[in-house]
Amino acid sequence: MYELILILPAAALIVSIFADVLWMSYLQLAVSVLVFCAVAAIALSFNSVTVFLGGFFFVDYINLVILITVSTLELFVAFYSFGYVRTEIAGGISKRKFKFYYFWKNLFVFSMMVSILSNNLGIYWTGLEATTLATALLVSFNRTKESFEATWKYVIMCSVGIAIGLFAIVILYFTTSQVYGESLRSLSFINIMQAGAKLDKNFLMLAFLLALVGFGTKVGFAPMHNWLPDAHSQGPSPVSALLSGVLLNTALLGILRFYQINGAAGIYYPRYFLIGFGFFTILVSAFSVIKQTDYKRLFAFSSMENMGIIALGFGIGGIAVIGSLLQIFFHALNKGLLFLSSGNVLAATHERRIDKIRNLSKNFPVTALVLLFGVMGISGMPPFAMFLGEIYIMTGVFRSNILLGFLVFILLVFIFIGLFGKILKMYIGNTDSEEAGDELKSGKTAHKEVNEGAIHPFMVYVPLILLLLSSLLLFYIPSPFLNIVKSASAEFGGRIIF
Amino acid sequence: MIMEKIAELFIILILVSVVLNVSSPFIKFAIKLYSFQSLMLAFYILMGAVHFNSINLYGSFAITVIFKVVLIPYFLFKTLKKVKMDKEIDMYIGIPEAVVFAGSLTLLSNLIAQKIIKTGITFGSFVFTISLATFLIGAMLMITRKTLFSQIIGFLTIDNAIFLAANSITHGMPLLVELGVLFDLFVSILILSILILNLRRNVAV
Amino acid sequence: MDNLKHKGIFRYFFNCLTILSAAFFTVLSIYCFKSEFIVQSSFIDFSFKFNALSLFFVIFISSVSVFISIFSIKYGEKYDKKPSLFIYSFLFILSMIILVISNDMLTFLIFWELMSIFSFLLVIYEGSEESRSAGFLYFLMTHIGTILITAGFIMLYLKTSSFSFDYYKGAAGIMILAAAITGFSIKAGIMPFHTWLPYAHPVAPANISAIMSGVMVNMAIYGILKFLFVFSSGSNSFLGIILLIIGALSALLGIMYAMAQKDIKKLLAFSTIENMGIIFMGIGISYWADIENFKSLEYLAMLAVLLHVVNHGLSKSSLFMGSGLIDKYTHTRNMEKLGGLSKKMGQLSVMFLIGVMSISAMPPLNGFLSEWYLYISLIGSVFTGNLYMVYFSIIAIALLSLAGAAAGAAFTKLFGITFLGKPRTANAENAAESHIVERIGIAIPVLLCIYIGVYPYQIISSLNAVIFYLTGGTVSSNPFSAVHVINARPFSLYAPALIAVAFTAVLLIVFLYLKSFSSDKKRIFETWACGLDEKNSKAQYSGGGFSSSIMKVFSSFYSSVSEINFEKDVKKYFRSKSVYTEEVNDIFEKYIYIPAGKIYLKISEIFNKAANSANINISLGYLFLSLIACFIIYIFIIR
Amino acid sequence: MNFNVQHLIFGTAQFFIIVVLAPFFAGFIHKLKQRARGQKGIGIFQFYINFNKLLKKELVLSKDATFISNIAPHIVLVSYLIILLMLPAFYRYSLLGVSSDVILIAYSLALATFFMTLYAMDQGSAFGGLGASREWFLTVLSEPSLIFVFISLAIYTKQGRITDIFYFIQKGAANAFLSGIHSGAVSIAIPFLLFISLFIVSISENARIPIDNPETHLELTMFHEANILEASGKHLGIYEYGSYLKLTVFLTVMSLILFPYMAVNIYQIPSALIIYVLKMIILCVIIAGVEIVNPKMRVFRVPNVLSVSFILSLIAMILSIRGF
Repeated sequence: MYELILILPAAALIVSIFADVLWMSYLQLAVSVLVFCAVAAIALSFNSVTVFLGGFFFVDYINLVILITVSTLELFVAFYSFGYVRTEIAGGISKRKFKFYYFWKNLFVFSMMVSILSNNLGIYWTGLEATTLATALLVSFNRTKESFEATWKYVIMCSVGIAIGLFAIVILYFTTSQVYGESLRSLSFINIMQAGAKLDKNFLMLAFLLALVGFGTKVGFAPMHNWLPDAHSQGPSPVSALLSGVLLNTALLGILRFYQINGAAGIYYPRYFLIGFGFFTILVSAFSVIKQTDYKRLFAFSSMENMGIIALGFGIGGIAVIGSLLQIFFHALNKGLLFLSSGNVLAATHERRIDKIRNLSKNFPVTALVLLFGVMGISGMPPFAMFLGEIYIMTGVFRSNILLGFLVFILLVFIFIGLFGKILKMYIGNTDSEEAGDELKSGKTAHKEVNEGAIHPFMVYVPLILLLLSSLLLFYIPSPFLNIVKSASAEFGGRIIF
Repeated sequence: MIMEKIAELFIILILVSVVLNVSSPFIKFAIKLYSFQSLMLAFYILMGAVHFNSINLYGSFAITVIFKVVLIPYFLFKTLKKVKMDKEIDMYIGIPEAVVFAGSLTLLSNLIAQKIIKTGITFGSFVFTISLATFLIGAMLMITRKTLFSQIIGFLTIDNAIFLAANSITHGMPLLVELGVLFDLFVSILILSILILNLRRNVAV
Repeated sequence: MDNLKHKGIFRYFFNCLTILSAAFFTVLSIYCFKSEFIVQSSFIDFSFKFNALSLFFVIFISSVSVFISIFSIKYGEKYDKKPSLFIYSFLFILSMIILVISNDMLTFLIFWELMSIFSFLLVIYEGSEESRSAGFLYFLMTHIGTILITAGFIMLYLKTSSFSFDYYKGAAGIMILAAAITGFSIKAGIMPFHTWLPYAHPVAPANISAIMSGVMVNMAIYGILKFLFVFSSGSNSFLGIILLIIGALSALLGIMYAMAQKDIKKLLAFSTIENMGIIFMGIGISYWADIENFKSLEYLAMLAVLLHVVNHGLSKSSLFMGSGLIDKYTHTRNMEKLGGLSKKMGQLSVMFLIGVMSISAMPPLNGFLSEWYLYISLIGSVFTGNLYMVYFSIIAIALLSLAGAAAGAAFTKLFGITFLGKPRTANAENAAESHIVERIGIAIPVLLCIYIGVYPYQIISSLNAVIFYLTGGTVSSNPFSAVHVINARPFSLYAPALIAVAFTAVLLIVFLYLKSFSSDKKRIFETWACGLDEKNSKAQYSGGGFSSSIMKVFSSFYSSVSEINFEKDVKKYFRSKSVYTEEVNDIFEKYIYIPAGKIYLKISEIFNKAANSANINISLGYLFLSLIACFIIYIFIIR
Repeated sequence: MNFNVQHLIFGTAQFFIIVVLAPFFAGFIHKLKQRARGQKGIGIFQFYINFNKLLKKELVLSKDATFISNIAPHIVLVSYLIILLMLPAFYRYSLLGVSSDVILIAYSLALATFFMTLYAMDQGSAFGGLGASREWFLTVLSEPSLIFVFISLAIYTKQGRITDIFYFIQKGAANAFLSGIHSGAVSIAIPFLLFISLFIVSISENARIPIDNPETHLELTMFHEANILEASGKHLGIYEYGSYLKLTVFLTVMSLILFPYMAVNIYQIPSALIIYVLKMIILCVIIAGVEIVNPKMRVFRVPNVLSVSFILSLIAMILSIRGF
C-alpha cells in the first residue's frame, strides 16, 4: 500500500522511456489515479506514524498533508497534460520532446515523493536535489534563450541552496551521532525526534539556520527568490503548476522538519526567523507584483507571497498552524487552476505579455471566468477555500501582534492591486477603442481570432473543476482530511508559547 | 599524532588551492585546481579511514576519487573544449581585492567557529574553520565572477567545503547518503554543462 | 441556447425567480422570527438568525428588489444577448438577503464578499474600458473595506473566542469599532472613501445601479448598526461625534459635487453619497446619545436613520430606474443633450418629479419627514447641553441646512434641464414613452414615497420594533398629537397627515376660486427669445450655466478647471463661436488618492530594481548575505 | 389636539385677514418708495386692482409649456398660504398652530422656490433658466441663515412650534415688563440679533432692492422677475399675490420676534390686530427706507451680506444655548 506511492511513479518513469507518447498519456492517467487512490486509502485509514521500506520512509501527519496535496494536484495535472500534449502536438511540437516531457515529469514526481516520504534526512536531501535536476530540463522545455537562462539560474541557485542544506544535515548528523553513534539511525527523523532534548542546542540552532536559508532558497523565500519567477514562468504550464503548487511545499517540509527537531529539543527562537522570512517574502512580492509584464511571472510572485504567509503561520504557531496546513493544500489547488487556465491562453495565443492579451471574456469565456475567479480565490476571498486558511493565519497573527496583522493586510492589498488589476485588463480590454481596430487592420493581433475551440476540452474543463472544488472546499472539508490537519497542527501547537 | 599533522597539511592545501583559484583568471587552471583540491580532500578522508579504520570512510574515499577527482573535471574539460574559452575576462572585483577579501573571510569563519564550537574539540574547530572559509570563498567566487564556468567551480568548491566539514566534525556521512549526494552532484554538473552548451549556441556568453 | 436568449427566457425566468425568492425570504423571516438555523458543515457552521433588524432589512431589500425586477422584466430586453446580467443580479440580491440574516462571523464575511463579487461582475458587465477602470476601483476599495471588517471580526473573535454573533454583545472596543466602521463606510461611500461610487454606479446597467444605490450601500448601514448598537462595549462616545461630523461633511460635499455633474446617473450617485452622510449623522447622534444616556434622543435619531434608509432606498431606486429609461429611449445620459422630455415621456416625468421632490426633502413627502426627524434630533442634542455635542451639532445643523438647499438646487437642475424646456438635440426629439411594465416598476416606489410622506404612522410603528431591538426604546407615533419627548422636554410636532390634508384642501380652494373668478381664455404661442430665432433650442439655459453661479461661490470645494476659447481674428463683439469647457475634479481624488498611487508605484519600482535583478551574481550575493545575516543575528543577538 | 371652536373661528379669521391685507403692505412699501423718489405713484390699493385685472386677462402659454406650468403657480401660492395658516400673527392659536413646526416653515418656502424655478425652466426661455439659477443661488445662501434663525428661536425658547415660541417670548417679555426688573427669562439681545439676520434674509428672499429689483425687467438685474417672466394672466396674478404673501410672512415673523403681542382670548383680539398692523407698517417703512438709500449691488457681493446674516444667527444660537 505505502510502497505503491513510490513504485507507481517509478514504473511510469521506466515505461515512459519506451512507450509512445499518446499511449503514455493514457498510462499517466491510470498511474495518477492509482496514486491518488492509494493516498486516499492511506489518508482514510491513517491512525499513527507508519514506517516502511526498512525504516527509510515513513508517513506522519505532516507529510501526509503534503502527500495528499501532491497526489491531488498531480491527478489534475495528469488530466490536463492529456489535453495539453494533444494540443501542442497538433500545434506542431515533435512527439520526441513529449516523450522526454513524460520522462522528466515522472522523475520529478517520483523524486518528490521520495523526499516527502523519506524518514532519513539524507534521502530527503537526495530527493530534493533530484527534483531540481528533473525539473531543470522541463523548465528549459521551450529551448529559448530565456528558458535556458532561467534554467541556469534555477539550477545554480537551488544547487547552492541545497548544498547549504546539506551542511545543515551534516551538522545535525554530527549532533545526533553523539547520541546514536555514526549510523543511519542518527539521520532518521523519528529517532532524532525521540532524542529530543538530549541534543546540543547550539548545533541544532546552527543546523536550523543553514536549513532555513538552504531549503528556503528552494521554497522561494526572499531574498533568495530570484530564480523562482523565471523558472516558474518558463516551464510548460502543467509543470509550472506542479512547481509552484507542490514543489515549494516539499522544500518547506525540510525546514519544518528542522523546526520540529528544534521544537523537540526545546528551542523556540527558530519561529522568529520563520516569521521574519515569511514577512519579508510577502513584502518583496507585494512591491514586485505591480511591475510584472508576464502573467505567469505574476502567479509565480503570488506563490512566493503564499509561501511567505504559510511560513508566517508556522512561525506564529497555535491556530495559525491549522491555517498554514490548510493553506498548503488550498494554495496548491488554487495556484494549479491559475497556471492551468493561463496555460490555455498561452497554448492558444503563444503570448506571455499581459498587455498583448485583451478581452479574454469574449474569446475564452470559460477560461477567462476561471482565471478571474481564480485570482479572487488566490487573494483569499470567499467563496474560495483559501479564505479559510488566510483567516486562520491572520487570526494567529492578530493574536501575536495587531500591528503586524494590519501590516500583512496592507501588503495583501498591494498584491491584490497588482494581480487583479492586470488580470482584469486581460479579462475585458480596450476592445471598443479605435487602437484595437488599428491593430486588427495591421494584423498584429492574429491571436485575437483563436478561441477555446483551438484547445483540447480537457484543458478547458480541468481548471473549471479545480475552481469548483476549491470553492466547494470552503463549505465542506472532508472530515478525515480535517482530522489529519488537526493532528498535524498538534505536533507544532503543543510547544508554542504565546 | 603525526597523522593529525599530515591531515592538517592536506586541509591547508585545500584552503591554499581555493585561494589560488581566487587569484587566477584561467579556467583550465581552475579546473585542475579543483581536481587537486578534491584529491587533497580524498587523502584527508583516507587519513581518517586509516586512523579510525572504518569501511565507511574507505568507501567514501573511493567514490570521492572516482567522482570528484576524475569524472567531474573530465566532463568540465570536455565542455570547455566544446565552448572554446580558457581565459575568463570579466569579474566584478579585481584579483588583489578578491584575495584580500578571501583572507578576511577566513578570519570571519575562524571567529564564527570559535563562537560555535564547544571548547574541547580543538581538532574539529580547526577543520571547521577551514571548511567554513572554503565555503565562503567558494561563495565569493560565485558572486564575483560572471562566467558560467567559474560559477560551477565555486559551486563545486562549496560542495568540497561541506564534504570536508562532514568528514571532519563527524567521521563521514553514511555511505548511502554520500553516494546519493555525489551522484546528484555529478548529474547536476552534467546538466550544467549541457546548459552551457545550449546557452553558447543561443547566446554569446 | 441562442434562440432561448433571443426569446429572453433568462430575463423572464431570473426576474421572476428574484421576485419569488424575495417573497419567500420575507415570509420565512416573518414566520421564523427570532428563531435560529444552523447549517452544519464539517469545519464551520453557517448559522442564521432572524431578529427585528434583519427582518427589517430583509423586507426592505426584498421589496425594493421586487420593484426593480418588475422594472427590468421589460427594461432588460436590451441585455438579452448577454443574459449573465440576470443571473448575477439574482445572486447579488440573494446574497444580500442572506447576509442580513447570517448570525456568525464567517457566514457574514462570506456573503458580504459574495455581494461585492457579484456587484463587481455587474459593474464590469458592459465590458468597456471605463467600466473596467470603474470596476477595478470599486473592487479594490470594497476589498480594502472587507479586509478592515475582517480585521475587526478577527479581533472580536480573539476577544470572545467564538464565531457566533450571540457572544459578541458588548465585546467591541474602540479599536474594533474603528476598523470595522472604516471598512463599512468604504462600502457606504462616505466622504474620504467615496471615490469608487461615482464611477461604479453610472457604468452599471440602470436596474443594477438602482439596486446598488438603493439597497447595497445600506448593507454597510446594517453592519454599522450591528457593530455600534449590538457589539459595542459602549466605551467611547466621541466616536458618535466623529460620525456626525463626517456624515455632515459628506452630505454637503456629496450634494455640491452632484450639482456639478452633467451625467444624470453620476448626479444621482453623488446624491447617494449625500444621503449616506445624512444617515451617518443620525447614527452618530444616536450612538452618542446611547453612550451619554439620553434615551429619547437616541430613539429619535435612530428613527431618523431607519426612516431615511427606507426613503432613500425608495426614491433613489425609482430615480435610477427613471434615468435608465431616459438612457434607453434617448440613448444619452448627458443632461446637456436632453430637454423637453416631459412632453414625450409624460407619466415618467410625473413620477420622476415626485422622486426628485422626495429626495430633495420637499414637504409633505417622505424625504422631508426623515430629514425633519434628523433636525429634531440635532436640536435635541443641542438641548443636552454637553459641551462638545452642542457645538458640533450646531455645525452639523449649518452643514445640513446648506446641503438641503443645495439638494433643492441640484435636483431642480436635474429635472428642469432634463424634462423641461426645448429638446436640445435629436436624441431628446425622438424620445418615446416607455413601456407600461417599466413605468409600473417605477410607480410602486413613487406611490410608497407619497404614502410614507403623508401617513407615516404605520411604518413608524413597525420601525419601532427595530428601534426597540437596537436601543431598547420606542418613539411615539400618534397621528395628530404626537409630541416627541427630548430629554424630558416635550418638543415640536410635525403632523404630516394634517399638513397633507390642509395642503390638498387649500389647493382645492385656490383652484376652485381661480376656476370661478378667472377667465379660461388661453393662447398657445412660441416663447419669446428676444426676437432671435424662436426654434433655436440653444438659446436655453444650460445645465452647466445653471449651477455655475453656486459653484463660483463654493469654488473652494471643487478644484475645477474652466476655460473659454474664442475663435481667433473674428469681429471683437460678435463672435460666431466660442467654446467653454469646464471640468470638476474631486479634491480627495486629486490630493489624496492619485498621489498615494504614485508613491506606491515609485516604491515598487525601487523594490523591483533592488530585489528582482536578472543578474545571477547579485542573486547569489543575496543568498549568501542572508545566510551571513542569519548567523550574525543568531550569534550576536540571540545568544 | 384639543378641538376648540373658538380657536377654529378666530384662526380662520386671522388667516383671511392676513391674506387680504398682504397686497396692502406691498402696495404701501411701493407707494412710500415712489413718494420718496418724488414720483406721484400708484394708489395703495393698486395691487388689488392689478390682481383682479390679471385674473380677467387671457392666459398665454408657451408651446414648450408642460403640466408644470399649470400646477406650479398653484403650489407656490398654496405653500405660502400654508405658512400663513401656521403663523400666529395676532391670535395665539393659529389654524395649523398644532403642527406649525419651524423647519416645516423653512422647507415650505423651499418648496415654493422649487416649483417657481421649475416653472421658470418650463418654457425653455433663456431668462427662465437664468432666473432659476439665480433664485437657487440666493436660496442656497439664505436657507442656512433662515433655518438658523428659526432653530435658534426654538432653542432659545425650548419650544418647537412657532406659536409656542412667540407665546413664550411674549410671556417672558410681559413678566419682565410687569415685574420691572429684567428677569433672565427673556433677553433682548437674542431676538434683536435674530431680527437683523432675518431682515437681511427677507430682503434677499423677497427680491428687495440691494439684492434684486423687481421693478425693472433688465436681464442683468432680474432675480425674481426672471422666473415669472413668461407668466401671464392668472399665473402672473398668482405669482404676484404669492410674492405679497411671502413678504407678509417675513414681515409678520420679524414683527413677532421683535415685539410679540398675540391675543389669547377674544377681548385682546382688537388691540392685538391694531398693534399687528402698526408693527407691519413700521416694518414696511423700514424696508422702504432701506430700499431707497441702497443701490442695487453686484450679484457676487450678495454672499458677503448673507454671510453676515448667517453669522449673526449663529451668534444668536450660541448665546441662546447659554441658558442651560
